[in-house]
Amino acid sequence: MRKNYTESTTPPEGYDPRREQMLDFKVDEDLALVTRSDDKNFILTTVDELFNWARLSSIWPVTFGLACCAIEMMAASATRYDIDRFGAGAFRATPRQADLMIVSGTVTAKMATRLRRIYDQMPEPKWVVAMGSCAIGGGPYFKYGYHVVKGVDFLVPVDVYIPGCPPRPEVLLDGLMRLQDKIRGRKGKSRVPRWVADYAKKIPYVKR
Amino acid sequence: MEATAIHELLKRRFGDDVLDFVDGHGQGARVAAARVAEIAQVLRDEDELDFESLMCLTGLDWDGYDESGKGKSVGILGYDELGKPETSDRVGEGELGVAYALYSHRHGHKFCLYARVPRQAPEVPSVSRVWPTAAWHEREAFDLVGVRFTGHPDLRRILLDDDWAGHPLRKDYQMPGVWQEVPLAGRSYAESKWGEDDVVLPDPGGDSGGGA
Amino acid sequence: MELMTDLFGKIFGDGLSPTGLLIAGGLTMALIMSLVMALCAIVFTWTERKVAGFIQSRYGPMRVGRFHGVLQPVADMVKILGKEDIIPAEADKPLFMLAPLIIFIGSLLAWAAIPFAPGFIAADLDLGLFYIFAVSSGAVAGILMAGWASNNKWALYGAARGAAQMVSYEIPLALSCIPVVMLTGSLNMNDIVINQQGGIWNWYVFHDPFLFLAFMLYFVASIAEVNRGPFDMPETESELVAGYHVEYTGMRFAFFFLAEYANLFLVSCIATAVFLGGWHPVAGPVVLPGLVFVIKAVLLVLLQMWVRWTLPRLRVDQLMHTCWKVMVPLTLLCVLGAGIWMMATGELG
Amino acid sequence: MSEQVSTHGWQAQDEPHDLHSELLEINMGPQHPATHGVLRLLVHTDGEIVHEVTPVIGYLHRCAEKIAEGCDYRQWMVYTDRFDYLAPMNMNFGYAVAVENMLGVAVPERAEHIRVICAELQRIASHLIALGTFGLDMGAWTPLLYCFREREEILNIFERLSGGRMLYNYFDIGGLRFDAYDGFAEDVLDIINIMEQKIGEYNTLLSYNKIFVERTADVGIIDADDCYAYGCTGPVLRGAGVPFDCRKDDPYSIYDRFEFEIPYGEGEKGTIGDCWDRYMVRVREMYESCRIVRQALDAMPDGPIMAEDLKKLVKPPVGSLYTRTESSKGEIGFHIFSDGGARPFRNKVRSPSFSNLHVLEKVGPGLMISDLVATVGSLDIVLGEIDR
Repeated sequence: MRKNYTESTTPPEGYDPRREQMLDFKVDEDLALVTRSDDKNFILTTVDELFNWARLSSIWPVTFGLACCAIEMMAASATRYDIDRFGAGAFRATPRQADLMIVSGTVTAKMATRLRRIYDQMPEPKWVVAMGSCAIGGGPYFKYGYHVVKGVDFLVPVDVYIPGCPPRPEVLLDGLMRLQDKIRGRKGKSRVPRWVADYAKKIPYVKR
Repeated sequence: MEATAIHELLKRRFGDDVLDFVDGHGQGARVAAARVAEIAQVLRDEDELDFESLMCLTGLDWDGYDESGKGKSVGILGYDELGKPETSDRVGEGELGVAYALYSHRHGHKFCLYARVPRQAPEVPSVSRVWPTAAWHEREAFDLVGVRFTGHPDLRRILLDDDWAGHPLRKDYQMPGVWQEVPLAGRSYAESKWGEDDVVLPDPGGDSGGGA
Repeated sequence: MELMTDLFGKIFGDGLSPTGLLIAGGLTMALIMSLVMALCAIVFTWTERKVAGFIQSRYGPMRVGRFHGVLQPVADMVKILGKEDIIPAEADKPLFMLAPLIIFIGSLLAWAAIPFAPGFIAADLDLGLFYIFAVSSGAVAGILMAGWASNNKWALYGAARGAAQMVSYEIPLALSCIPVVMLTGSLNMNDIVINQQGGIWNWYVFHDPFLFLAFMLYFVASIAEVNRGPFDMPETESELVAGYHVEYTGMRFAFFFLAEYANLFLVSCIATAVFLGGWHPVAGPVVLPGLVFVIKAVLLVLLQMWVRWTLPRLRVDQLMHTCWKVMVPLTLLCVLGAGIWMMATGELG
Repeated sequence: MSEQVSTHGWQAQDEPHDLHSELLEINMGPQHPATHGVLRLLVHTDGEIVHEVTPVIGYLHRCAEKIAEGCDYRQWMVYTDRFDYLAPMNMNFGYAVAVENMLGVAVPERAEHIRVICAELQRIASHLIALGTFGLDMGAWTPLLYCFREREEILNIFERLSGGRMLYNYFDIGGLRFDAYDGFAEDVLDIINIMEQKIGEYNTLLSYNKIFVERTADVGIIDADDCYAYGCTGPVLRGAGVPFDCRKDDPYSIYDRFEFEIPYGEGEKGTIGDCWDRYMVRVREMYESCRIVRQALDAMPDGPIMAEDLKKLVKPPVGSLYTRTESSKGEIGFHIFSDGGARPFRNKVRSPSFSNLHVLEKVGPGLMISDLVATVGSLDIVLGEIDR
């Protein structure tokens, strides 16, 4: 077992040492791109663009924690990750004042109707982020989960899926930025840098 | 007090209603289900026993249990790869059971009670008047296994909704496909609505648990 | 307002009748005041998040508008403008729609009597201080209406708590200003400020120990009056979800939001004018009076934010206990003490 | 309260007969900031006073016990993580010990020490969240974020250790999945040193804050008899003045080798068993955990981390065993029924929060709404393990 561990963490050939830098927000070129495109929105060409800019800059999530992922959602809003930097830190306890529902955890049959109601109570325009494997498709509770809804998109329309069990706060922030892209009206491509995709392919499949 | 001594003591008090001694891991006594509440009362109130704490109450379904110890017990039904409920014609048989794990803070000894009831009339006297904590544990056992506790102050389902059909921890339980218009069946990857555009790939720098 | 009428008089000469001058001046002043109010609300929402971030060792808004998220409140406001406006089906519609306006107008009216600079006051009323307290207490009606009309139990709880709290805290709030009125012999805000000229030791807060205590009491009561932590009973997020405005969306919620921050600034402005020497600087001649006034008020606002993000919240009975059994007797003591002090030092009459 | 309508003749004539007051029925949750997840409290109130409170649970019932019957013993470890997602290491520990007890496997020394270190660090991390969210229930935002700040440092270690940031699946039956990395001991020591300072900071900011003490002292008193009757364990039981801790009174793993105190409520600010006592027990436990970690680090030997003679597919002998360990919330017990096969016949999880929440029915009536929130916060429940 120890052997597997060393195998899977030793960087494969072609590992890019820039990775460490890329994880630092200050030098992250992708993030710089996003901020620079915000500058462009200063020159307001249309009212639409103004509203889109306002919406993507001030996404207030509803305080809606379901399960494990809720802790990571809290962590994302807490000191180290600070989702407030993107203007999305004003967690509203009442759905009436929120724009975004982060479905952070397993949706059960008993909770489904309540979730739907909270969604209905939110005013338009509203967005839904499915955070974590459970909210995407039942996750580890797929096979015998008699009480688990296999994906929150059975219940409400989902804008961004964030995989992970639970997803790291960084990934939640990334998901938020993809949502911003979507609001901005961009073709929301999953903008994972090429070197990351290459690196991911080289991770050896460990069979137990 | 040793578990065997406790068994002896109970045997003296209740005669044939206390069955054999269970040795090995969870030391305790098999008892007749009908007298569980009285036995519990004695276990709590007797000064040399003084089990003031019910650690755990388990309801379980002995359907298809492999008595020989080869691990050939009956399998359970789930959802298949496409998320559709598996079905089977097998009808559940065998008994239901309740197990009580007790602990005495004063004496520091442990004891277990095991009771079995027939599947057709799974009735066990409630011990929630002896240990109030049993109220919720019994509701859970009723909810998931379907053991009915007589004399329970408020025997409702606790984890599942009141109008749920069936008791999920029975071995012959078939997974529901839908409940009150809430879809519970899954779907295959091909059916899913996940557009390529919307899926956010995680950063492989941090592999948190499982995930995609 | 005199400033404005004078200004218009100079511009138009004899072209406008005195009534016309009065109307033009009044309207301009009202416009300026509304702008100040909206602006301070916008600035303080940003400040609040940055202060909270600073206290909690994080950044707060950083991305919207390049430098430290300065455009964050603008984005918030524009977004709220574009939100769907929901009126719950079971709600009492007229009251539901009226409530935010009452709260908003209540705090807007009070601004009329705040002296920002010599002559720069919308309405130089002889009963200025009295007027401010009278008008701003109208917010209670708004909160009650909002809570009742929402037809929501949490909102009702928030409203009941808010009404009890605000009505109660009006008393120490007003009483703590009485010593100042006794000293000045006037309720006119301008007079009160002018009486404090000549350096920091002439400010009423340092006049005598009783006035210092009165200022402290005023500060505490003012936090309670604007429903902010640790006295945020009407909206207690962890108990009542969002309190009286739990059902409000979009622009109607924004009115509550704006009114909260406008009130925050308002009570700080009153404290500045009444206790902290208004536009008079710490020492030396009066320069940039408006700026000095605003700086003092903003410092008080920051202090309130500091308190909010540091302290836990009181329970509702403890809140009332604090008011009726601690603060009201203490303010009465201040009135008595200040009177005795005046007699002893010969300031009386 | 309808019976309060007066029966005096003159009054009965003056007042309309239908004038009466009712209890207000409010639903706290499932989406409510104070319920720590998807708990629903059905509260009947008379004004601010709570007359009756009924916890309604099951909104996070994830069928883990059913899943246990469908997968083998090792596979189920993943689901134990997700019971108490604030203290997954403790959950792993409990399950691993339970199965090892059934198998009769001896775990290597090094693995035991790393396990204890992880469990105690996790206890600190979990208590940090308990402190922070309790503060949040009281209206103090800032302590929560401070607690999260320190928690992240602990999670850093776990991440390097196991690869997971929050849910680790790190313990395995018979040992650990991975060995500790180089420099593990130094990292842990750093954290311990930081933590011992920071706890003082929390005490200044929150524990001895006048308002906080006013809000929590003499509120929501749960005495020892209630705890026994309702099966409360962990900080709730210890807060009631009973120094009971499975680590000491029913030792498992190698806890009997370490010196540590069991903090218990002494009614320092109010009555024994009030919210403040329960809170303070957690604060003091963090110190004790630091002590244990120091001792475990000193004694940590080299060697293997997995039991040698263990097959990949473990098959405990026929029988049943209830094993309990001390998680951060209290006594986590696994009652495992084995038929000698590779899959458990029945795994029952006795979760501490389940019983701790039950006592709310007893202590709830008579409290004010704010006190109810405080009491729920001081119980430190996690819905993942209540509903499983």
